[in-house]
Amino acid sequence: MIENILNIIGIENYIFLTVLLFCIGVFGVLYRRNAIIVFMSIEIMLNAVNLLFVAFSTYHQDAEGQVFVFFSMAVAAAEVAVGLAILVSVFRNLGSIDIDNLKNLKG
Amino acid sequence: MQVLITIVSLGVFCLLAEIFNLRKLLVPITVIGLLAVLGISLNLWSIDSSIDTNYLNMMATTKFSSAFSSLFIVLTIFILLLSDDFYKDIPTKFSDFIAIKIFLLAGAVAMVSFTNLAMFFLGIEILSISLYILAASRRLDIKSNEAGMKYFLMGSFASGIILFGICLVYGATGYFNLEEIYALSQGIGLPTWFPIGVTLIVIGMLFKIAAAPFHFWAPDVYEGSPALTTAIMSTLAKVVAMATLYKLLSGMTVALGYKVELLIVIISILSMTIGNIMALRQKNVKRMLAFSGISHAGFMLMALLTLSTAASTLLYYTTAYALAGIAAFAVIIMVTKNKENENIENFNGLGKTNPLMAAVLTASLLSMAGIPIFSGFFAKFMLFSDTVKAGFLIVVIAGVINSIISVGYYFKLILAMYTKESNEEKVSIPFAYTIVAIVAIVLNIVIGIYPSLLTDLLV
Amino acid sequence: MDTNLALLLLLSPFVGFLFNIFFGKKVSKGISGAIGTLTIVVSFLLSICFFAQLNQNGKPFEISLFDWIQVSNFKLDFGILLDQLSLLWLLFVTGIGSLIHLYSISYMHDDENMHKFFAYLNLFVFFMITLVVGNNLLVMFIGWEGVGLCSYLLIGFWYKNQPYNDAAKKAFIMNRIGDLGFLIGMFIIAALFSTLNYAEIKSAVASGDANSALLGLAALCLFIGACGKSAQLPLYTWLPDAMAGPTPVSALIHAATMVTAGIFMVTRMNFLFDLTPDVQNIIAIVGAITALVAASIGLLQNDIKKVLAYSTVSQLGLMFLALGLGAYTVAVFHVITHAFFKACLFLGSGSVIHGLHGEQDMRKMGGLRKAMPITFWTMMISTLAIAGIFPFAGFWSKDEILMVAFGHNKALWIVASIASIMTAFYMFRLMYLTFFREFRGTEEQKHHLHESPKLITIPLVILAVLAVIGGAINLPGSMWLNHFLEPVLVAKHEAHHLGTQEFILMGIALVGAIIGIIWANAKYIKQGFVPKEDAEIVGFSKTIYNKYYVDEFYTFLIVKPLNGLSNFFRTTLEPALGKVVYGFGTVANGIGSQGKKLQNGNIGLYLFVFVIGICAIITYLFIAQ
Amino acid sequence: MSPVLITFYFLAAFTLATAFLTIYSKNPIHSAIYLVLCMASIMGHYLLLNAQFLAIVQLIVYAGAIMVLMLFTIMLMNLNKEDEVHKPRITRLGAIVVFILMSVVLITIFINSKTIMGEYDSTGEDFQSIKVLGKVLLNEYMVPFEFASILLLVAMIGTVLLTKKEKEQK
Amino acid sequence: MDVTTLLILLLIGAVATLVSGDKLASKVALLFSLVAFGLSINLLLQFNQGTDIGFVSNWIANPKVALALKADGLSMAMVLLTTALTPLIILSSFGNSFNNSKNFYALVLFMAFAMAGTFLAADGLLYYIFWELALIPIYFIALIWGNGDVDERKKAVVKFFIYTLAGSLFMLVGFAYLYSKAGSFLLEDLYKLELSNQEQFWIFFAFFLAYAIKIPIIPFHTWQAKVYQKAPTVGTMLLSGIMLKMGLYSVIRWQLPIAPDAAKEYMPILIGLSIAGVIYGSVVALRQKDLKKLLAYSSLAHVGLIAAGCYTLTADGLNGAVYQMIAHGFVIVGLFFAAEVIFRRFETRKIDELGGIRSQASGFTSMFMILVLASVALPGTYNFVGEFTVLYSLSQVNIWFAVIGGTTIILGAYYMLKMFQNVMLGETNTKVFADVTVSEAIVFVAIIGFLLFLGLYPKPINNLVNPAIKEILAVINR
Repeated sequence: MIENILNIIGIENYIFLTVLLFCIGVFGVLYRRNAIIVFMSIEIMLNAVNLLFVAFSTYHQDAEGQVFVFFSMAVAAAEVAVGLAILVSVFRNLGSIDIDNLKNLKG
Repeated sequence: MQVLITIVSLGVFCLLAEIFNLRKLLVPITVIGLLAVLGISLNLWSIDSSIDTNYLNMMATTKFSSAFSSLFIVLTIFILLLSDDFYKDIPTKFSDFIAIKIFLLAGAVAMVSFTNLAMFFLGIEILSISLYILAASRRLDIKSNEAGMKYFLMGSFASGIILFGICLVYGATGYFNLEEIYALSQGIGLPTWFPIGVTLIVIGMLFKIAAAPFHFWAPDVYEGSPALTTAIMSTLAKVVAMATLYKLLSGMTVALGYKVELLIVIISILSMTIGNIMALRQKNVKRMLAFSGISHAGFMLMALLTLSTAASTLLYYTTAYALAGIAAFAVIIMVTKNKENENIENFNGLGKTNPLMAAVLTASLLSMAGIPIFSGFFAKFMLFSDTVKAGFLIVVIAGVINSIISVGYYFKLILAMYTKESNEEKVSIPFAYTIVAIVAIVLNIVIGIYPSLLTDLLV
Repeated sequence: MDTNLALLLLLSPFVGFLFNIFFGKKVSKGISGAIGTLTIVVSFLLSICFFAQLNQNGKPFEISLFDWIQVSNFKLDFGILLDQLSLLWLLFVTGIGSLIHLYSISYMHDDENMHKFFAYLNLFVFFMITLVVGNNLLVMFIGWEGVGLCSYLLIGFWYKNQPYNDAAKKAFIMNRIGDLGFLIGMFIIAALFSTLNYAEIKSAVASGDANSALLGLAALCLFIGACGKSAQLPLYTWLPDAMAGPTPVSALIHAATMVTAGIFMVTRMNFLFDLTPDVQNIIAIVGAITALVAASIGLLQNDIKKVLAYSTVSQLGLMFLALGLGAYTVAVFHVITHAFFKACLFLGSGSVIHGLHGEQDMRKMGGLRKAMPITFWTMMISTLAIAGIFPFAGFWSKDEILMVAFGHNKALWIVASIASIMTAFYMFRLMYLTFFREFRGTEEQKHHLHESPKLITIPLVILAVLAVIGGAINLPGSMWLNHFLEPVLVAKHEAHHLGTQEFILMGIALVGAIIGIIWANAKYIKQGFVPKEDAEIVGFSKTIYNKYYVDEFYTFLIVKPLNGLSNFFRTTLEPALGKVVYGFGTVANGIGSQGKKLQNGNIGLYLFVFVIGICAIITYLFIAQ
Repeated sequence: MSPVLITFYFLAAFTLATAFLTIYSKNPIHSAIYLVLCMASIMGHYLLLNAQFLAIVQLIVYAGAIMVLMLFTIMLMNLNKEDEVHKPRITRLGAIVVFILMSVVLITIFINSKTIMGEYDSTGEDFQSIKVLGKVLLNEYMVPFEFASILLLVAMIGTVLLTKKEKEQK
Repeated sequence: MDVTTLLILLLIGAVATLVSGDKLASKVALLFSLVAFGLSINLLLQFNQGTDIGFVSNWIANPKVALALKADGLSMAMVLLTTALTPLIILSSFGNSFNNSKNFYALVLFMAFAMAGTFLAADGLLYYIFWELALIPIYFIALIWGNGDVDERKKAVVKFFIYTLAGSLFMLVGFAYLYSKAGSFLLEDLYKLELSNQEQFWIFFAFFLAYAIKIPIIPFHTWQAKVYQKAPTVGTMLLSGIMLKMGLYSVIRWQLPIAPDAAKEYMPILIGLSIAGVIYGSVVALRQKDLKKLLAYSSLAHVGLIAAGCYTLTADGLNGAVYQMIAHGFVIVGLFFAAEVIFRRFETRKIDELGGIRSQASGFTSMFMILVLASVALPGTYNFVGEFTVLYSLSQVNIWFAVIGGTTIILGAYYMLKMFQNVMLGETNTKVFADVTVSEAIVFVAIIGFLLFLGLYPKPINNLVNPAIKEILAVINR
């Protein structure tokens, strides 16, 4: 019988890791103005959550968490595809992907 | 589930139709299809709250889900009817647009009938991604691009938050199934992760319904998106998100704590106030309606204060709001079709050049403002009444004050229509716009006169 | 039958009014005037009938026509009461009314709106009858306000002249001040006794359990009403201005009938006033002061009608003096005699004005005695009457008042006597300036001087005759009036025994009058004094000539502040209040404008707020306790 | 300290560092590469947790698909320069503050939340082999699985829609 | 037959007018309003015979709202006021021509429908709906067919709408609260409620806001003058003649019986405020330069007095208030019509620019004069009956209220006569003023005839109103 790995690492460690990673993602979203980096930051956030899903899956000894990660990845892929499509059309029109330049709509 | 399958197959049919060059017949066929779906949905009425085991605990047909699904279907039918003319100048992409809208509906239906958070998450993502696409769909228009970009960035950020929330809920309970979660939430000993998770999901949903302080995206996106997309966002998407939020909260918690209620009160008041006050100074009608939508989100949030009993009130409010919104947007799209922007000046003299459309727009604005006999009045009143009963007088007073403010900007538009001189010729209106506008507003008035049509459904 | 007759008596003038207002324009002026006059004559004849009937059986005639106003604690019907007091009034109102109507046919013949004149005049008589015959205070109030309305209409009859309209308006408004008093008085009475019917109030008062303070207040309020209608201090200023109306109007309304309504009311409510001695004192004092003040103003007026107007005010003051002293019959007596001679004087002055084509300034008259003998003689008789020369009517009535005053309070007597002397003076001043010495008007006027037509002189003669013999109704010996009025009065007024004191007082009064006359004679005949031009008047005379600046005082004290307040409200407060309301909108809009800056289109900011929001919510929910 | 724990800490440090560098690098290409490393380290975590299937999928989907797509886009737009203007200092400061704030808040609540310390259950059942996952995915989660295909379909249509040129009608 | 027939008829009338086309619209509207008037007379006869002409039916199950229409004497009186004035108002507009007249007259009839509904509703929410519904037509009537500068008009009308809506929304909250207590909106259920003092205060206050703005009581009146001035005369008549009475009626029907203790407690303040309105309105009217504005302020003064009567909580006060409502409804319509008649001929409402009309139009002058006199409550007109009763009730509360309130008869006379003098009298005007036309004369004569008849014989109204007031008083003093 395999010992639950969480007995060694501890679920809280995963949580802290996830939180930090998530926060780094958030930080990236706020910090950078290059849209593609912002996308990457969002990917980091999603990955962080995915990691936690797996950790929880182990914690509960339950497969559903991992299945969910699967969906989450699908979503991430779809988002990136659409996001990049939007990005490309923005780039075509604006010649830049600096999100701070997107200020036509305001007020 | 049948509903979902039928909708999805309808969407796939749209994609195929392109191949067979059925573009002309596309809208009629899909509309007929959706009417059929509506029939199915209504037919499923009798099946209540019995989880559809055939579908593996993923979806359940309840009165709640059927009612809201039917509403979404009706709204989509309206949107589709408007699409025919709206996308006239880009025929090659026509079927894609229709398909996306139908898939969007599928996502919406999933969101109100899920029993598993996976379905919820996928549903909301389908809805969101469809909207990102639609928002950015006018690819040469820089505003549309910007709107799409903004919506996408913030939307996926919110998705991340929701996902985190789901994860924490899972971590606390070990289930994605709503029933199980609900059962567990009644007991004690759940880790704090659970409320944190629920909170994060709720925050994500608050973003979707554009409640303050998560509302900033809405005006920009509404303004930049093509008008029809704005119509979808402000009616369908908002209603879906609100219904889902209600379902989530009522499905995952037994009772809200005092603190949470206070929080809802604050957010509700904040949304109403910000929405209305900001709307006062807007020149762009879409933007104005975006802020108006924010304030309506605030109103709808009141329903969460009477979580256990508010389903029918919420249904009524969302229906009233969405129908009025559709009617208004039908007119707005028609008026601003060949204009550069949607500024209020474009509506000058509409009362003379096109009294019927002006009347419809007026009626829908009055409904949103909550003037009786339009259903908006009953919607607000029921909310107020329930909320007063629950003892949250302060929200109601804030709501009343906000209703007053809201009249200020709704009437700006009405004034423009009736007191300003038009500077252009009378233009012929495509039949579809007239039909949609009139049917929507008539439905609005009908449920205003017979509120029992809706209010008794979910008791 | 009596009911129908009573209704006919009441409505006959009204029929005249309706005829003249609707058809007056279509028929000739003569017919219009004739109908107007006839309807009054009918009323007069009916009044005589009723009078005779009353004399026969001594029973007042009272009927209720229909229910009228109903409030919680009582119900009022529209009722008619024909008793001694009302019939007395009816007789002289309709009698003099008929004469004046007759007179007007000729006097107003040149006016294009003669039918309206008659219509208004008829309406006036109708309301006056209503005032008199009502069986409760509220019906009296209808008449009360109605005659005020007619007064308004008739003063402003020549509506193209705005000062005349101002005078009309002033009359109406000042009357309304009094009317408010009347109303309040009624309210108190109604609250106290749950009725406004005279008979019922009388019996309720007699039972004597009413709060005397409230009763006093009610009496005082009623008296304020009387002040307004009967032109007593401080509400008298409208009456001189009311002379803007055609002269027959001045004669009928502003001398003989309407202005005596206050006396009628007080007499009607004598049982009330008897219980409130304080109010009676006030009435007496007000009356005396009014008599003196008005008389003193009359001394220096140059407008022939103004002199008469002040004389009227002064005489009314004397009547109130009598009322205040509880001598109701005396007051009534003076009302009647005064009606005769004052109507005659006004009509005479009208005749003069008619003869001079509208000239009213006595400085431009003189020497008319020869040109207008009938007018002169009738006016002379009336002047003698008003001056209180034996044996004319005025002597008897005025003497009674002086005697009563003497009996109660010497000071009042002195004041009244001085007023009488002044009366004699200014009346003779009027006569001298108008009829004696040479004519001072233009040549053209002089050329056209003529005696007035018959229709004018006949009423003059009749009235003059009455002015001579009118005193007979209450000669100290017979005291017919006293006996006649006994049933309506509660406190019996003791008839004077003609003793030494009385004869001495009579003598003093007579001497006083003669002094006045001699004084006038000395000044205007002997010295040939003609009043100066307005600008040349200086000193105290100027103050008197300008009526003690009372009008200016009122303007300064009430009208100006009111207008100022109105302007302040209109131009400052209203917009300010409006701004407060708009203020909410402005503030909201202002916040909206500021908010627009926050919504600056920057995704970074939006996300920033988003994250802050999340942190805040989580902190609030899970960290903050 | 057990090797597992050491591995975990190492991996965690590596993950955080690469994530941070992803954001911090000025050159988008560098960012992308750091991100790939970050993904890889997360794959390491999955392996550590014995989630073999996910580890593979992670590698294929993220490192293989998503990152390639991104890199492709970066190249397409010729963004491999360090030409990005920094946000205003106040914004960056704000971002840092928010970062710290959020981390502190979240960590605080998770410290506060009573996690189950000590023994974790181990049923011993196989719950995460590909076989089991496949069963769960295609039995219980069949509907979401199919639904995910709709999601991808939508994304596909959308991408086409957004990038395809319209034929000029005028 | 019950009262629904009347409401339906008015509604059908509105629709029929809408479809009848611009040419026929006015006639169709007049026809329907006359039929409605006849019908209401018929209803009155039935009512007097003791037939129950009320109507109750369920409408909405949740919240429990009933289509309850109650017809007691008070309601009948107000409905009669509405149906009697509507034809007159429509007839009065025959001298004007409106663009899109079908819409215009349809709105007028619709408004009559809503107002009649307000007077009849015996269910709180139904009442509220009618109350709000009445607001919409007048908004458009004033906005679209009004006169004067568009921007200013817009400002005034929007302010009016928002302001009145603001007030009534608080009333709605009040109703929501009452509903949560009573579980029903039915009048009788609300009457049965035992509310604590504090609750009563809040309810009273919420209702007060709605009514004070509608009536209006100072300082909530700021919308009034401008709207009266800017609205077309028909709109002004509807507003001043009937719509203001909605507020006063509601005080009697809803506010006082539901929160009687609060009404009793704050009686001096309420009466004081109302009477302050009397003085204030009168004083402001003194120096008004615009004829319609002057009438607006006179209306402010008069309704102040009526409101004071209502708040005395005495039978006399309430009865008098109803009498005065009816009287004021007629007289103010007449006066505004007179202003309109002048405007039709001289194209101005500036008092300074008028004058000298009397010599040209004696018929008009007489009628105007009578209306002015009625407005200053000359005995013999119905206004006197009302004013007398109200002032009497005030004197029962406190004699000083009667004295101060009574100054209206002085100030009223002052500004009305001044206005009359400046408008009608003086040297003959250089411009030609044709005397009234037949349709104009009909309106005037009807109004005057009504006022004079009731002034001398007010019994029919007394008999109609008094029992209803008695019932309401019984509820107030429960």
